[in-house]
Amino acid sequence: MIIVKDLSVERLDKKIFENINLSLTSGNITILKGRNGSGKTTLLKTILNIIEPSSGSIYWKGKLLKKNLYDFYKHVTYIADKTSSLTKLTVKDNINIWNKIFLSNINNSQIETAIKNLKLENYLNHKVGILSFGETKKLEFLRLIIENKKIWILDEPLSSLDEDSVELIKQTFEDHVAKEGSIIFSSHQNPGIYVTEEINL
Amino acid sequence: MKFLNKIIFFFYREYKLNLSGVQDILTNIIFFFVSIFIFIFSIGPDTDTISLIGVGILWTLLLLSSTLSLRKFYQEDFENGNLLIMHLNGFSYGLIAILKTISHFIFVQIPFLITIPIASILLNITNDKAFYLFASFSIGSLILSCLGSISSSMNLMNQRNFLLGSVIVMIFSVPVVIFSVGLINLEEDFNSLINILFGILLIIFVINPWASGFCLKLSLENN
Amino acid sequence: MKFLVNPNKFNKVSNYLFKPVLVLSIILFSLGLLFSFYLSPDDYQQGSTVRIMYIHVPSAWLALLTYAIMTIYSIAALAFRIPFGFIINTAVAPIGAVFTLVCIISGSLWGKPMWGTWWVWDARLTSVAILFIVYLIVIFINLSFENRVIKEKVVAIFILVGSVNLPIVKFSVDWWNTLHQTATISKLSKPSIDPSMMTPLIIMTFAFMMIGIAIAILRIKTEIISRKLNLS
Amino acid sequence: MSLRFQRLLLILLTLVIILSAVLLILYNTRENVSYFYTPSEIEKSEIIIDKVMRIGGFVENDSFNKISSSSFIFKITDEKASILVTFKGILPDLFREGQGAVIEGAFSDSNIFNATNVFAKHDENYMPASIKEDLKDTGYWNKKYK
Repeated sequence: MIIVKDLSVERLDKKIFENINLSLTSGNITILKGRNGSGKTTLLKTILNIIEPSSGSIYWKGKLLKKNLYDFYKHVTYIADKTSSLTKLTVKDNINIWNKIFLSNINNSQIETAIKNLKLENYLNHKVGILSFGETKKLEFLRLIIENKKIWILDEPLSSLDEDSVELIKQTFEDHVAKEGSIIFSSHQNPGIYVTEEINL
Repeated sequence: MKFLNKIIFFFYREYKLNLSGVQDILTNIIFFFVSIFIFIFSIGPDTDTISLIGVGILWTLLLLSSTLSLRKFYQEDFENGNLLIMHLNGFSYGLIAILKTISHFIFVQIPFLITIPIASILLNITNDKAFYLFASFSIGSLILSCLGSISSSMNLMNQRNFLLGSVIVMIFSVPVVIFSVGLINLEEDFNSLINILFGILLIIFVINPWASGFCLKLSLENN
Repeated sequence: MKFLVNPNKFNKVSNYLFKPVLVLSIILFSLGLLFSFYLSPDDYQQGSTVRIMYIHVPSAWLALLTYAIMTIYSIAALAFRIPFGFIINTAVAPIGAVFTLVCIISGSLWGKPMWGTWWVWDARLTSVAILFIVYLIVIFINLSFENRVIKEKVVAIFILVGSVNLPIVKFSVDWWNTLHQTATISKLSKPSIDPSMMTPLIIMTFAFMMIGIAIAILRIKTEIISRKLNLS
Repeated sequence: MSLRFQRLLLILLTLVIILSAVLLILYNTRENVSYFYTPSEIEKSEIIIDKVMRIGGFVENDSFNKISSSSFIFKITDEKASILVTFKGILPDLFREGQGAVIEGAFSDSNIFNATNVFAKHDENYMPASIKEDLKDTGYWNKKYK
């Protein structure tokens, strides 16, 4: 579905990466590997059309991504390396807001099982601000499930998670791929997750 | 229909956010009132002088106190990545700017509007003048929200000198203040002055999504 | 005319241009001072004070012209992706600010004896004061961002938003009643100034323009070099 | 509708709104944003005593009288109406009969304006002093150059 051709990005006349080729079809998991500062986040943001590439092009369903942007956005979720949940509100409020603003077509029981799976049910009435970093990270994954989109673009999803949670994420990935979804994620370590394509930056 | 729902839930989100941070808004209003007290005490007990310059004081203080909350305008949503997520969910940058401006107007400026009657009693402003002040500030505050949107989106990536944002708002609000205070002092030309304010509002309201949208895009791109 | 949009061409052309412009500006400026102080007559009403006009009017024109140039280059830079526009914006903003300051100071020096006051808040004077502050904000934005890419674009957007002030400055005296007199020289009508006073005015305008260009060339070249070295 | 077309439409809409707003503003500011009012405007409207305002016009010929060294009485006119003005203080250099002036003050009763400040308003004409003498001598001195 997504095809990236000869993508290069320059910022402040400094080359960040050059001639990246990648293609993502349904049921694929692609991993981006590289050191800190090798441009993993930049590449993900370029695929999302947030950053403009200096050369190269990205296609979505055979058309140029730029001309088909809002259709693309209907199918994509992005998780940044920071938490997007609102720290002043409770976990419940956050879930509620996501559920409404993303016009999610997921029903309540599905959300509840997801909450249980992520072991967040004890924190529902806590403010997000007092949760630990790992827990807010898990909350981010809840957003992923609520948004219920086909393509997941994840920036460092596995950092600062314990082994149980990583196991859980692996399970979530496999479920998603089984449902013809596709995933791109970046990681600076070896995650031990089955991937179909590996790109080294 | 789906689109409308999204917008309604955007405001629901803003409402929740502002409710949880209601002490910030109240602090703004307390700042406003405390500065009124200070003005009254620094001028002295002469009520005639106070009522003569009261309108000017009120406008200045309204302007200053509403620029206090500029820092919150986009900064939080920008830093925790919510702007980006909203954009990825089909809100174009310009639309985000418009919605944020309206929500700033509702949740930050309208509390000030409500307090104007009380403030005008404190400053010995006559009833009809207070009415004109109310009318002028209800348009003027929407203009201030638009200006605030532009200047705070410009200064998203400016870590060094955030006061610049307030200066930008204040220099462009000079004509707004001129016409608003004119409106309060020249009661007979009410219609034409309201029209002028309305014209300024129209211009800034249509420039806002372009300018703020561009700056939001720019900041997200370089974050 | 490619040197107006291409930094490399600009460098080459300005190498040829700089010395003639400098010499010309010195000649014109001394000629202009000579004319305005010795070879032009006293005004029938203002007497000797009219000579302030030979500083005031050119600097006012050039303050507006500089902002207009910045506006045009901002549009070019944002809409047509000509990065040279950003270089120009950064380089000429202080020049415009200085011209505006000279205009304001000389104006109030003239205003005290003639009008009877240093400063009034009429439409023309207020809008020029705003123009000066807008120039200052442009300079401050240039100083306070760390990321160059975002800085230059924010500056360009701000210049475009601030350009609404430009027609207000120019036409304020025609649209509204102001203490400031209306324009003496406009294209549509015969100028209401005597040729013997017009000459020093024109010479001074060109002298100011040449000084401005000479400084601008230096500043633009510095800006180009510092960008090449990634200093800013 | 493609994105590009939508964008173009939005730009056009923006420009139309801006244009109409500018026209709205200009139409309404024509009378309002005045640094001063002319005597005929004041004559038409109601005179409010003790309200501070500014009046601009010409000093009427043969109306200037010196009461004492720092107290003056004169008339401000725009050739349709004129207003009697009293002033205590120092007059600017350019102030003379037939010359434009802006005065600041308030009406002390319905026909006497008490000025607190007097500004001379200069017109856009510049002319050497010698030429004015020539013009006066030959009789070509017309009112346009007042």
